[in-house]
Parts: sequence; C-alpha cells; structure tokens
Amino acid sequence: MNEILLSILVFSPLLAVVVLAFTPSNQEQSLKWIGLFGTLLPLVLAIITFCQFDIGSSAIQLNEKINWISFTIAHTDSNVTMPIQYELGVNGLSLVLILLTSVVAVLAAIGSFTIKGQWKSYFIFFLLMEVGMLGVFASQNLFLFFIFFEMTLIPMFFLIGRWGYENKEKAAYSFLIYNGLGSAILLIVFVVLFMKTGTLNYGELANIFANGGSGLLDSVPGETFRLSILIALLLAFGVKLPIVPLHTWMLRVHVEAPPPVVMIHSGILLKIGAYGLITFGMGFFPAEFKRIAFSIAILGVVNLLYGAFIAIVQTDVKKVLAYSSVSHMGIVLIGLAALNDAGVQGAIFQVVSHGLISALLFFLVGVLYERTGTSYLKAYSGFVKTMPLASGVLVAAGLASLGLPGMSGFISELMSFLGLFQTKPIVAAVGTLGIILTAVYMLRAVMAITYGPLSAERGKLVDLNVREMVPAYVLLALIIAIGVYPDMLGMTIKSTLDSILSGFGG
Amino acid sequence: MELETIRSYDWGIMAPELIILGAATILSLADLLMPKKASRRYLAIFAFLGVACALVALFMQLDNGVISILADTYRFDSFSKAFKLLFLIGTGLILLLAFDDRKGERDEYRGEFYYLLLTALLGAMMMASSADMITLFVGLELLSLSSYIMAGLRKRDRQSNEAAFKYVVNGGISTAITLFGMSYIFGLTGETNLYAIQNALGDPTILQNQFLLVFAFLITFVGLSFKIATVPFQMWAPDVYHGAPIPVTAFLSVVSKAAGFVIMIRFLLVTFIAAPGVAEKPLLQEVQPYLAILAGASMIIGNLIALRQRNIKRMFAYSSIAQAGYILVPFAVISGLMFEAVWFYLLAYLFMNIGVFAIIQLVTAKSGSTDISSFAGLYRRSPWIAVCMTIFVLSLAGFPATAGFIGKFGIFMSALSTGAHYWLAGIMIATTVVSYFYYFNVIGQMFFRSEEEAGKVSIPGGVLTVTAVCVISTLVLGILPHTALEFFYNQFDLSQFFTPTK
Amino acid sequence: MSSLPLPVFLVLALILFCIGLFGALTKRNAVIVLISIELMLNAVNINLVAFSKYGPNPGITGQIFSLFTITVAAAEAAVGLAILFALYRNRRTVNVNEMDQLKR
Amino acid sequence: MMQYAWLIPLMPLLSFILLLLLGKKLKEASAYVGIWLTAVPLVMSFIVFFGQWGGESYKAEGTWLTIGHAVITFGIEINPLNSLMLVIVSLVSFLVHLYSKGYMNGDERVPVFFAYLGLFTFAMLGLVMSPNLLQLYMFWELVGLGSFLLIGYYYFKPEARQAAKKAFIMTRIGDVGLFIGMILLFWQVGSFEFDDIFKAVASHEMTHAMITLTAILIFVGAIGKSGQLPLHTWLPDAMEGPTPVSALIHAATMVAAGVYLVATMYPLFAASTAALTTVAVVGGVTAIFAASIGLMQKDIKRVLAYSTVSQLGYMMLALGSGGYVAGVFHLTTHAFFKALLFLAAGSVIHAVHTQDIEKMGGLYRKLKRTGPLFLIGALAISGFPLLSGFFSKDQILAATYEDGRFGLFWLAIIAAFFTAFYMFRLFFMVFTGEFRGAAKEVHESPGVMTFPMIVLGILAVLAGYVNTSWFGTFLSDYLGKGEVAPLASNHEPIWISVVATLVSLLGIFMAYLIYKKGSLSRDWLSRHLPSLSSVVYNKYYIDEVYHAVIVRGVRAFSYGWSLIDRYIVEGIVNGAVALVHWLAKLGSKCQNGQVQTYGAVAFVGLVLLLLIFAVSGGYFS
Amino acid sequence: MTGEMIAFFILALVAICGGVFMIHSENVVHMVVSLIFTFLSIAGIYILLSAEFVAVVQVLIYSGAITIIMLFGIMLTKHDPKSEKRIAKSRILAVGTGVVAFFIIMFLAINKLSFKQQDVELYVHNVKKIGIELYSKYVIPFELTSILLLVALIGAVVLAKKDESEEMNEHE
Repeated sequence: MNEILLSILVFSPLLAVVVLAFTPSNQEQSLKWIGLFGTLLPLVLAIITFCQFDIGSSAIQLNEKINWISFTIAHTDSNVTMPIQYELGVNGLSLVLILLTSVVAVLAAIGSFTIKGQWKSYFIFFLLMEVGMLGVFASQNLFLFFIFFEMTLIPMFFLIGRWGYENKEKAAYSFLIYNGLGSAILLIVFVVLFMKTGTLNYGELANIFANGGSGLLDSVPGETFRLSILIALLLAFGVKLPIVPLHTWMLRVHVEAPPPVVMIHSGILLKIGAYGLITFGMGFFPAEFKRIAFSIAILGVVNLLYGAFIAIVQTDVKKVLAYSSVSHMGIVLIGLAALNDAGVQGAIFQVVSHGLISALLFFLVGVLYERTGTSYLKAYSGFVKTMPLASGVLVAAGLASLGLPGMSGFISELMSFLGLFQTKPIVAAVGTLGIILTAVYMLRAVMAITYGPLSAERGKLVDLNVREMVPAYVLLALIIAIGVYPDMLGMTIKSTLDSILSGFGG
Repeated sequence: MELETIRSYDWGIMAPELIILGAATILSLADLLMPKKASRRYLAIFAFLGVACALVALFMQLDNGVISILADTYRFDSFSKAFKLLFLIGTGLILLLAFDDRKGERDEYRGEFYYLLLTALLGAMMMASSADMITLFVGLELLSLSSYIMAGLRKRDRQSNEAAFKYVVNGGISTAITLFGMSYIFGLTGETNLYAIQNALGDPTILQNQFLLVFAFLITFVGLSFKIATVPFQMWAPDVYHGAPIPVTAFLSVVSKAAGFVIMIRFLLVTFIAAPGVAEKPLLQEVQPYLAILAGASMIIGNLIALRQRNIKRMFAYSSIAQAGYILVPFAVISGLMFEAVWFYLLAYLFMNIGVFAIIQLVTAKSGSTDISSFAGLYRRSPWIAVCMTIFVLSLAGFPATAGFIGKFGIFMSALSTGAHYWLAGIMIATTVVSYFYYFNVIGQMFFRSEEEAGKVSIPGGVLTVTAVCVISTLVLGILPHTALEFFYNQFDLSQFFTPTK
Repeated sequence: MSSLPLPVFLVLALILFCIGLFGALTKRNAVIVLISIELMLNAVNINLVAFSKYGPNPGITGQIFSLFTITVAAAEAAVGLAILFALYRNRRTVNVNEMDQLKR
Repeated sequence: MMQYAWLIPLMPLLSFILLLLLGKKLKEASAYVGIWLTAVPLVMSFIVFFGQWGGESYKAEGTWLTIGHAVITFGIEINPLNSLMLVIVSLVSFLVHLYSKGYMNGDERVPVFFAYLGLFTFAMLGLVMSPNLLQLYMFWELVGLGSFLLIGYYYFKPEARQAAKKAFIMTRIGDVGLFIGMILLFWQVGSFEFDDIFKAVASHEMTHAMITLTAILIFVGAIGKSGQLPLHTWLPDAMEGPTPVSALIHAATMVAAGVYLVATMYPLFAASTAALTTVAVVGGVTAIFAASIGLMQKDIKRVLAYSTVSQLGYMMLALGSGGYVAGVFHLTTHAFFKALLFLAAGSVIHAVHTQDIEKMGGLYRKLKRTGPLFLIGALAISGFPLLSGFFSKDQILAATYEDGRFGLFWLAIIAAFFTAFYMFRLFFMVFTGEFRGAAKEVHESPGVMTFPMIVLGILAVLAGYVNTSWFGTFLSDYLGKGEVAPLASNHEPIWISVVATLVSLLGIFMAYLIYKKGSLSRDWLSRHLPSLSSVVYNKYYIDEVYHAVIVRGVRAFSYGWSLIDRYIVEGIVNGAVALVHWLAKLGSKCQNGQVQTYGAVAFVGLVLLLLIFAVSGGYFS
Repeated sequence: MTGEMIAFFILALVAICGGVFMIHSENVVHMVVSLIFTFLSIAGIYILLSAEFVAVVQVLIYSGAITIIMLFGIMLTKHDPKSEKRIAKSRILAVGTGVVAFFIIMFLAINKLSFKQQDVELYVHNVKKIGIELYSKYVIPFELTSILLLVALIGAVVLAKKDESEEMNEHE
C-alpha cells in the first residue's frame, strides 16, 4: 500500500470525477454530496499519509518511481539517453501543504454548495484542480511538477470564467495569461535544466548543483547560468505568488471568482509559488539565492507595504482581501530572504497560515455576498446584530490576519521578521511598518462590516447555518491551534527545513 | 542499364505507393463508370481501404533496412517509413472526415476529390521516400497540383475558386523560386542524387562559389517554405484554408505541411550537411540564425494575426502558421533531437489539428457559418463535442497531458540543446502565451457564452471515428508519450539518414 | 571549343527570371500572371541546360531535369487556367485585384 | 500552591469560552459565571502572593516553538513584582466584575460583556506571569484585544467603533517598537527569557548602544500601551466603552502594563542612562501635559482619562529617575484610587445618564455613598496627606529630585497642582451646587455596585501604608528581594513632602474658590488668554494634527498608490496587450487579399534574407 | 566574335525584349504574343547549349501548347484594358526594388562562375541519351509525371467544364 499510497492520494479525486460524470446533471443534491465526498477521500488519505510519515527524517519519503519517457539525444560521439520518471514523494514541507490542500478543498467544497447551477461540471473541474494541487506538492520530478502545475490552470480558468461575477471572463483571461506566462518561463527553465543536467529529479538536481559531476555535465554550470535560472524561477513563481508588479491578475481573480474558488486560489494556489521558490530556488541554488537575498528582501517589503497601503483605500471588501494577500505574500518573501532558520520557517508558516486565514476570510465574504448580493463596504454595517456568529468569526479572522498572537498569523510574522532582523535589520525595520498598516486596513474592513449601526433593510439577515459553521469553525480552530502551539507544525517541517538550510552552510 | 538490373531491384518495397496508385486509378475509373446520379460517398470507404492497405503494407516492411532503387530515385529508409506513416494516418482520417462532409453532397465531384486526395498522398509519399532531386520535385508538384485542384473543387463556391487561384499563383511562384535555387545546387554539383550532391558539396573546391551556394540554399528554403506556410511564404495560407472545403483545409494544414517539412529536411539537410559556409563555420550553422529568425517570425505573425480572426477556419489557418514556426525550430537549430521532435510534433499536430477540423466541420455544418460564434454555448448543446474540442485546443496551445505539450517539450529541448537558442525559445514561449488568447477564446465561446442556436449537434459515424481516434491519440500521446517515442526509437534508426546506400 | 562562357547564359536566365517575377507580381491580368510564372520556369530551364553543358559534371541529367520541369510547368499552366475559368464563371473578371474576397 | 499558579489565568479564559458557547442560554446568569471565575483566581492570587512573600519563587516552562537550535518556551514565572501585579489585577478585575453585574443590568449582551472581561482578565494575568519577553508580547497584544473589544462593546455607536479602532492601531504602533526591540534582543541574547536577557546585560555581552536602542524600542511599546506622549490620544477616546471597562482596563491594569513592562525590564533600562532619561522625560512631559488638558475637559470620564495619562506619566517619571519602587508603588495605589474614581464616576453616570459635568451638580446629597467615595478617591489622587496617593507621589517626587532631574521635578510639582485642581474642579462641579441636569429621579446605585467601591475606597486610603518611611517600607523590602531591582533610597528631604502637600492643597483651594465659592471667575482664563485656553480645551489639537497629517497623509498616499496601481502598473500591462493587438491589426491589414502582395512579400523577404546575409557575410567587400 | 556569340546575343536580345515588351504592354494579346518570341528564342538558346531535344520540346510545349491555351484563356475571358493602369505604385516600387536587388546579388554571384571545361558531346545522339536515362534511371519520376499529367487533365476538365445544372440554369 505504501508503495503507491501517494499515487492513490493524488489521483483519488478522480474517483468522484468518474462518478460525477455518470450522474444526471439535474440531481443537484447528489451532485453536491458526491463532490464533497470526492474531497473527503483525499483528506482521509492525506491523514493516512501523515501517519505513515516519519517526521524525524529529512529524506523524501513514500517514494514512487516509474520510468516514463526517455529521450535519446544524438551527441557528437554517442547517443545520450535522458529519462524522465514518474516520481512522487513527500518531505515535511510538501506533506504539510498536501494536508492543507486537502483540508481547504473539503471546506471549499462545503462552501461550494451555494454555487448557482451546473454543479456537475463545477465539481468535476473542482476535483480536477485538486488533483493538480496535490500532484504539485507530491511530485519529485520537475516534469511531473509542471504537468500538475498546469493542471491547476485549466480548471481554474473554467471555474472563474463560468461561475464568477460580472467581469468573470476578463478575470479568467488575465488569470490565464499571467499564469501562462509564468508557467511558460518555468517550462523553459525546466528544459534548460534538463538539457544541462540530463535529469529532472529534485534530489539529483540539487545534488548536481551542489557537487557537480554526474549527468551530462562535465562540470557544474557557471555562476551566470545559475543566477539567471534562479531569476527566471523567481519571475515564474513571482507571478504565482504574486510579487508586485505582477499582481494585477490576482486582484481580478479575487474579485470576480466565486468565493469557494477564491478560497482554493488564495489558500493553496498562491502557495505553489512559495513552495516552488523554496524547493527549487533555495533547494537548487542556495549560493545564488544568497546573492539575491537582499533584492528578495526588498521585494518582500515592497510587496508588504504596497499591498497594505492600497488595501487601506479599497471600497470593495474582496479587493481589501486581495491586496491583503499581496501584502501577506510579502512576508513569505521576507522570511525567505532572511536565509536562516527563523526566516524560512516563518515563510513556511506564513504559507500555511495565510492559506487558512484567507480561506476563512473568503469563505465569510462568500457568506456575506450570498446574503446581501454585494461586497462593497459601504453596503455593510452592524452585522453583529443579526449575524453574531459570522461577525465574530470574521473579526477573529481579521485579527488573525493582522497577526494577533494566539493565532497562526502572528507566528509566521514573528518568525519572518525575526529572521530578517538578523540578516538585514534595516530592511526589516522598514517592513515592520506593514504590521501597523495591516492592522489599519484589516480593522477598517472588518469593523465596517460588523460594527456600526445596522441599516433597516439588513434586518432579516440569517446567521451562519450548520453547513456554514463547519468550514468557519474548522478553519478558525486550525488557525488558533497553530497559533497556540506552533511547534505542532514546526516539528513536521523541521527536518525538511534543516536540509534546505544545510545548502546555505548551516 | 540492363533490364536485369532494373528487375533486380526489390520493387515490392514500393508496395504502399503502388497500393495508393492502384486505388487512385480504380477510383478514377469507378467514378467515370458510375451512374451520374449515384452517390459517390462510398468511394471514400474504398479510398480509405486503400490507405489502410498501404498502411498495413508499410507496417509489414517496418523491419527492412535501407533499400534503394535506381540510384536513390526511390529510397526506403527509416526517415521515409516514419513520415509515410504520418501521411497515411493523416490521409486516412481526412478521408473519414470527407465521408461525412455534408456540404459536399451537392457536388458531383466527390469521386475526383478522393482520387486527388490519393494522388496528393502519393506525391507526399514520394517526397518522403526519394533521395533524388528530380523525383522529389515531381513528387512535390504532384502533391501541389492535386492540392490546387482540391482547393478549387467546390467550383460554384466563390471562396473556393478564389482560394484555389491564390493557391495556384503562389504555388507557381514558389515552384519557380524553388527550382531556381535547385538549379544552382544542381549547377554547382552537376548531380541530382542527394548523396552525390552531399559528396560534391563537401569538396573544398566548392569554396570558390560559397556565396552562390548559400544563396541557392536560401532561395530553395524560401521556395519550400511555401509548402509549410512559414514566413516569408505564409500569406497565402489563411486565404486558402479559409476558402477551401474543410477536409481539404485539414489536408493542407496537416499532410501537405508535413510533406513540406519532409522535403525540407530530406533535401536541404542531406545535401548541405557537409557544405562549407562563407566563414569558417559550416553552411548550416551560418544560416542557422536566419532560419531561426524565420521560425520566430512565423510564430509571431501567426499567433498575432490569429488574435483578430472571427472566422474559425481562418483562425486555425494562422494557428497553423504559428505551429509550423514551432516545428521549424528543431530544423533551424539542427539539434540532435530534430527527427524525433519534428516527427512527434507532426504526429501530435496531425491528431489535434484533424480533430479540430473534424469538429469545425461538424459545428459549422450545423450553423452554416464559419464564424466563431457558431461555437457559442456548444457545451450546453453537445458537451462531449465541446470537451473534445477543448482537448484539441489545449493540445494546440501546449498544455500538459496532451500530445501538444510533449511535442512542445521536445521542441524546447531541441531549441536549447545545441547552442542554447534562448531567444528563440523565448519567442516561442511569448507567442505561445499570446496564442492562449485565441485558443481560449474558442473555449470561452463553447463554455461561457449562451448558445445562439438550439439543438444538439449530431455526430455522423465518420467524424465520430475521427474525433474519437484523435482525442484518444492526443491524450495517449500526452500521457504516455513513450509509446510513440519508443516506437520511434526502436523502429527508426536515423543514423542511416545521412549516409548513402552502400 | 566554347567561346561563350557559362555566366552569359546564367545572366540571361536571371534576367528572364526577374522579368517573369516582376510580371507575376505586378500584372493585373490573371492570365498574364500565369504566363509570367511560365517565364520564370523557363529561366530555370536555361540554367539547368546551361549547367548540363558547362557545369562541373556535365551530362545529360540537366536536360532531363529541364524536361521534367517543362512537363510540370505545362500541367501547372493547364490547372491554373482551369481554376481561372471556374473563377471567371462565378466572378466575371480576370483582374487579380478584384479577387480579394478572402482577406484579413 | 505555586505549581497550580498556571490555573490563575485559565479561569477567566474558561469564563470567556463558557460564556461564548453558552452565553445565549445563560443570559443574565452569565454575570455569575464571570464573577465566580474571577473570584477563584483572586483567592489563588492572594495565596500565591503570600507564598511569594514567604520567599517562594517559581518558574515552569515548556517547549513552544523551535527555531533552528533556539527553543522558545512558554510558561509561568512568579516573582515579587508579578505576584503583586497578580493581586492587583485579580482584585480589580473581581471588583469590576461585581460592579458590572449592577452596571450592565438590563443590557441584552451581558454574556458577551462578561466573556470579553474574562478574555481581558486572562490576558492580563497571563501577561504578568510571563517568564519571557515573547510571551509577554503575546499577552500584551491580547490585552489590547480585550481592550479593543470592550471599547467597541457598543458596536452600533460609530464613535465606539472609531475609538476601538484607534485604540488598537495606536497601541499597535507602540507594539511594533516592542516587537523590534524584542527581536533585536533575541539576536543579541539568543533567547527571549528575561533571566537570559538580564544576564547578558549584566555580563556586558551587549554593546551599550544596543542596550539603549532596545530599551527605547521596548519603551515605545510602553508608550503605546500606557498612553504616553505622543501616543496618548486613544486613551481618552477609549472612554466610549462601558465605565467598568474604563476602570479595569484604562485605569487600573492594562494601561499600567506599560509601567509594568518597564519595571520588568528594569535591568535593561538601568544599564542605559539615555534610556532612563528618555523614560523620565516622556513620563514627566506626559504628566504635565495630560494634567493641563484635564483642567478644561467637560466629560467626567475624559477628565479621569487624562488624569490617568498624567498619573502614568508620573510612574514613568519615577522609573526613569531610578525610582523603581516608587513607580510600582504608585502603580499600586493608582490602581485602587483610579479604579475607585472610575467606578464612582460610573455610578454617577448610572444615576444621571450623562457624562457632561455641566449637566450635573449637587449630587453629594443624592448619592450618599458615591459622593464620599469619590471624595476619597479625589483626595487620594491629589496627594492629600496620609492617603495612599500622598505617599506614592511623594516618593516619585523624591526619586526625581534625587536623580537630579530638577526640571522634571518642578514639572511634576506643577502637575501635582494641576491634578489637585482638576480633580476638585470635577468634585465640586459634580457633587456640589445645584443640579443642572435633566434627569428627574436620581438614585444611588445598588449594593453590588457600591460594595466594590467601598473596598476600593478602603484600599485607596490604606494602600499607601505598605511603603512609608514612617511605618515601614514593606513594599520596597518585598520588591527588593528580586535580585535585579535596584532600590530607591529613603533619604528624601522633608521639604519635598511639604511642598507637595502645599501644592495639592493649593490646587484644592483654587478649585474651591472657583467652582464652589465662585470668588474667582471660571472663565478667567478663556477671557484673558483665549488662544491658550482654546488650545488646551482642544487638547492641543493633537488629534486634529494627527488626523490631518498622519491619517490623511496615509490615506492620500494610499490613494495615490492605488491610482498608480490601477493606471500605471495595470496600464503597462494593458499597454502591452494593446500593443499586441495593434500589431495584430497591422499584420492583418497587410493580409489584404491581394494574391500578388503575398507573392511580393515572400519575394521581398527572400531578397532581404539574401541581402542581409550578403552584407553581413562580407559579400560586397 | 564568333557566329555562336552573335546568335546568342540576338537570341538573348529577342528573349529579353519579348519579356520587356510583355511588361510594358497594355494589351493582353500583345503581351502573350511578345512572349512567344521569348519562348522561341529560348529554344534557340537550348540549341546553342547542345540540347536539341529540349529545344524541340520547348517549341512544342511553350511556344505551341502553353501560349495557345493562354490565348484561349484570354479570348474566353473579358478584359478591361484600363485595369492595367490601376496598379498600386507602392507594390511596383517594392517589387521593382526587390527584383533589382535580387538581380544585382545574383548577378555578382554568377558573373564569374566557371567550371573546368569537360568535353561532353551532348549533341551526339542527344535524344537517344535522354531516352536511355529517362527510361532507366529516371523511370520512377517519369511514371510519377504521368500521374501528374493525369491529375492535371482530370483537374482541368473538372474545373473548367460547364456543369449541366449550370447550363440548364442558363437556358431557363
């Protein structure tokens, strides 16, 4: 079982896809429930995987490796065979992200019950996207990574374009074009690596770049080469993350896509960028990463402040949250740029934490939108009165987002800054301005919704129902759990972190 | 030369060509003898059977080594096997497509169409399996002439007429230019056998006329680029693809284009492989930047102008210009992966593009318009067709899990293998992203728009088969590409490509 | 024996090729366009025949090549003209300028 | 007992959770949950306090987070200072809970109120028990949360919403200082533990500049929390919350956390003269500054709020002048008498339903218990001899004088005068003269409200005797046990007490003359110095300046950026797309349908190729 | 100057003049007729190049067949002589420049082209030699050409013939 556990996990949503394909499209309830169960299966499997995982070891675990494609290249004197394998495996980091994915997917599936119409295709796309996301984190081969990476793109395009709001198509296209550009750069990078080294396996690549030798290379590729590859990676994942000024697509997506899709998008998809930067950028090119760390730190601070400043004046709560995502991804960059235990750990924490928090926030925005039909802050006021539970969770989520201790956001913020202050204190000090600004825009938005006088026409709003409570409470519970006892998460990623950081010379 | 020597050749090796020839002859006779009002549709089945037999014959010969007849005027080698396979499969699928082309029902020239399709195929096959300039030229012209006529066969249709005329004029000019270049190549070597030319060009004495040689190369290249519709000889393609009947468009964009690549690789590569250039470098390396620029320009022009198209056929015409630009890359950079990259991409392209045209035929026949809006709301009307179309389009756009992705991957690999052509890969990437606009526009029409027309699109058997085959192949090649690649590596030993038969 | 160098033939061919090309690309009458293409092919034939005599490897091959070229050219002319007729029947014009229904 | 000390903060937390979950069902009864679950910690705090008195220190920690090789712990620590704080916090909290039972009677969101109180109490108790800086910081933020929630308790009032937001954001500005200081300390010391930090300071592992920097940064946190200049403006606004909250959070406990922070980190501050001077100057200036504003306010709670700011400034002044014990001492006494004042004010508000002192008057007769209690509080804060404030203020002045900060000393003297003056202005306006309000029936508050006030009143009188040069310096002896706390000497010149007493009596007398007797005109100042009086009345326009400069500035900056984001960043993208489309248009224009154009393009293309090759290949040369 | 040379120059002059006249003329029939001269003189050039058979074929096919069908084509279609005047100047300019540049480049390349003379008596048994080569070595392209011609035949018939339905329409 263990030999193919990961494959089963990654492809498990397909089971529900098949079932859905043969369910008549007018059976609303059964379609929704099948969709939900389709996401529960990977969750169960992810938990099983977690149980099988030995957190003490930094090695890639639960490996699967099958020969897949091999290219034979006619070289000057001999033919060289360059194999591409189907390789899955997890380390602490990817395991955590797989868990996050499967949890958020379940909750987003619950949130999807309010989707209007065409549930069949909706859930099919939804589940296909989950396959892509799980695969991205489980693959151990760049080729496979890329395939899964793109696999998230298409369903997302459909989910935005079909079930979104007014300007959904424009949003879908900008999503597609920006991410297409990013993945295109990624593809070039991967091919270049493949042609230079003859392998696409993470471990082998890291090894080659660390020690030189094997593969097609007689020597380790030059400094300029590595640096340009790293910058290309930064650019490619920068679109995903997103790094200012490559962020405009994300705003549109956050505004136009249906809330459960944004939960997934903001909760998981953006994290692929961070995952890629950590696994490939830092994993393969530690020395070069060190060289550009200062620029990354600057980028991080720019992201942080840029998003925060603009979020202050947004009138649409979705836009506030969208810019807040930009801002929070700046913290990931800040953590990575620190290049020490604290910083990188903080970045990873931020990845997870922001995944949970933004999923929660967007879930709540979805709830509000469903009840009021608008997302403009002006249209909201005093919801505590009629929706005390929703308001309470919203305030809690907002506080988590602005980094209140006891919630996950604080831990990641603390560690990221802790890290950066060690290496680049001045940049970090500028960045702390973001902590204040985050409070400003978050409170502004959250309090505009919950506090203040309740207008007459909002008198009949209904509070969270049982189905809506599940995602809200589960996410809040996770946020608080990590915030109260962060070592729970810290232990899982510790050995992976150590192995990444060993590339920087300890 | 004695009759004995002629007899001594293994003529059986020509079986696929002979089968096609026979089928074509029988078809033309049958068409002549059949009563006027009788439907010619079922001749398609016969033609299809002919192609199938040829395919079987080809498979039976797969294990043979290099066989040469009459000083390489017919040469059976791995290269010819590999590409004849593509031509046969492509033509077979197009025949099935034509079988269901309802629009052609009113024309009484269906019989001729099948016949011409087979002769065009024959021309293409000869282009693949000859190493003699004259045979190559005649094969090329056979393909061209048949295509001209096919394009204009729907002769009461003004667009068809105009397409055919534009095709023939541009074709004539390209023929003249190609020949003009060939005449110098012949003149500088005095040979028509490609390997003899290769030999002669390797001779240092050629250095006296190095510039003329390069000019001859470029002139020939530009002339041949007509067939593959790349810059600078690409402008005819949209008009012709637009005006021609859909099966013909499919043929032109797939088989004819593949044949163009075949002759390009066969003729230019074999002859010039050892030729010296102007400076120290070999000629092929010297012209590399120029070819790469042309490839890049094709991608840019094709993808850009496709953005503005409202007519679906025309859009895919521009798309095919861009695709040709991609396929040109491995040739332009002469990479060690050239054969498999080109072959695999052409194979993938065959399935995806024929699939696209199959669905275009289906959908436009229903709506009576080739405007892109006839795809609006297709998903609601016929979800499976929409899904198939999506797969094809995604494949053309190069998304993973489809054949197009693996093809593009191979092309990237070749672009970055020998002397990393980052800028070319960059153009390819950038234009690929641009292409998302129009490819996804089709998808957007199908999925996001509300339908303008009601009613399901019914799928006739032939198109169903074609679509099914294409979808399955696109996916299989995308997910399990090693099936095709291993077949390629096992069956085709392309080291024999550059060496003359002993 | 020869008093005429190879280049004179080649230059003649080149001149004719250029004239043909110019005609094919600028003349408005479709028939003339077709016939200009024939002129270009003729120029090629001069090349081939000249090379067949004065080339590095003189022999009959060039002449044979030119025979094939002539045949192909003739076939092409016939087909071209037939297409033109079909077009003319629908459009009532042989002006190349007016054949621009398909564009953009 | 010590090993169960961790239960102390958990009780209120339990109250918080219970009330959140079951509040709907418990309704009015939730008050009892809150009261009982603070009564238990009160008892335990006393046990711990006396245990500590007996010399028993305690520390327990567990791993919380691992960063590389650094292990960050979570736990509790009991030392003299924080066991004292425990008592103060749990006592005031308990009393406020009790008082709230009466004060909040009839409010439909009582469960939420008590839940928030529970959350705050939990956080405050956790704060004082923290063994390391990080944990302190976390609870520090959580008390801010409690404060934020309680200020915004009347969520439907836009002012309350504004005030809550302002409180949170302004304290957060200070928190960032603390945050940075904490992180810098971590990298200097490799740990967040107080003990390690002090060890590092003592062993000179840190450079002097770094010590000063971190100390000042930490002090910035204290500035935010304790409403010192220039981050004081939130505290008066925080009076939008229910009055018991003001008593608990914004008088006795949370705002004093800043003082507690400086006291806790005292070894760090003591190692840097610059840091101490900063603390002293900020404290002294704040004391006089806030007191002067208090002179002219018309809102009973705002007067008290400015008084709080001013008194906190005193404490800071004490700490900055080396008066560690004096500061903590004043913190203790202030907790009692200021809580008393607030509760009494609450009782008044409860009775007359207004906060405007212009609409009160003559209430002494009507509120038989509140009146005297308020008087006690006012006397205590004014430094009336033999009441608690007298002793503690005395020591502060002494410490300042001794430290040689004469300027600050005289400022403090003037502030003392102001304090006496405005407190009695308040007293006379509210409790004497004629009733000027609209309310018909004015009743004394119920026993559940007056009982806590009585307790506090007693403490306000007696608390001063725990540390006097006459009866014994119990407090300094006790705090002195903590090996790190330096002692203030007791050799104060006697004239300081005399001057202080005289000054406060003068203040009371002046207030009497103006507001009771009317022998001096009330609007003397505003007539003779109109500009000065309006500046003071408008709190030196600081709110307005902040709003105009910072709030507007940030908003304008943000707006500008969002325009840049929308038009330039997006514009570039749109421009690129437009360019692509323009090129496409151009390209498709070339496709003009003319077959000869197509051929011409091909041919010209060919010629260009040849030409370029020829030229670059050196063909013509 | 040998007779051969004179012959060449005359022939070349006629050929070029025919071409130039074709370009210059505005009357379509004149154009075709002028090209006949060109084709004929090219046949003469072939003779100079000892390719008698090709010359004959040239006369038969070009001067004969092709020119005649082209004339038929002209006769069967309507012509508007004025149309020649509406030529886009820009294109003429572009093509003209291109042609001149092409000419110069190629001219420079072929101007000095010469190979070591080898004595081959191509004119001896010219037809026989061609026949032998054609039917032995080039039999495959030869046969292919036959198919090509067949295709052209069928295609020309199919495309050019008037449909019955169309005729009926016209009669009505």
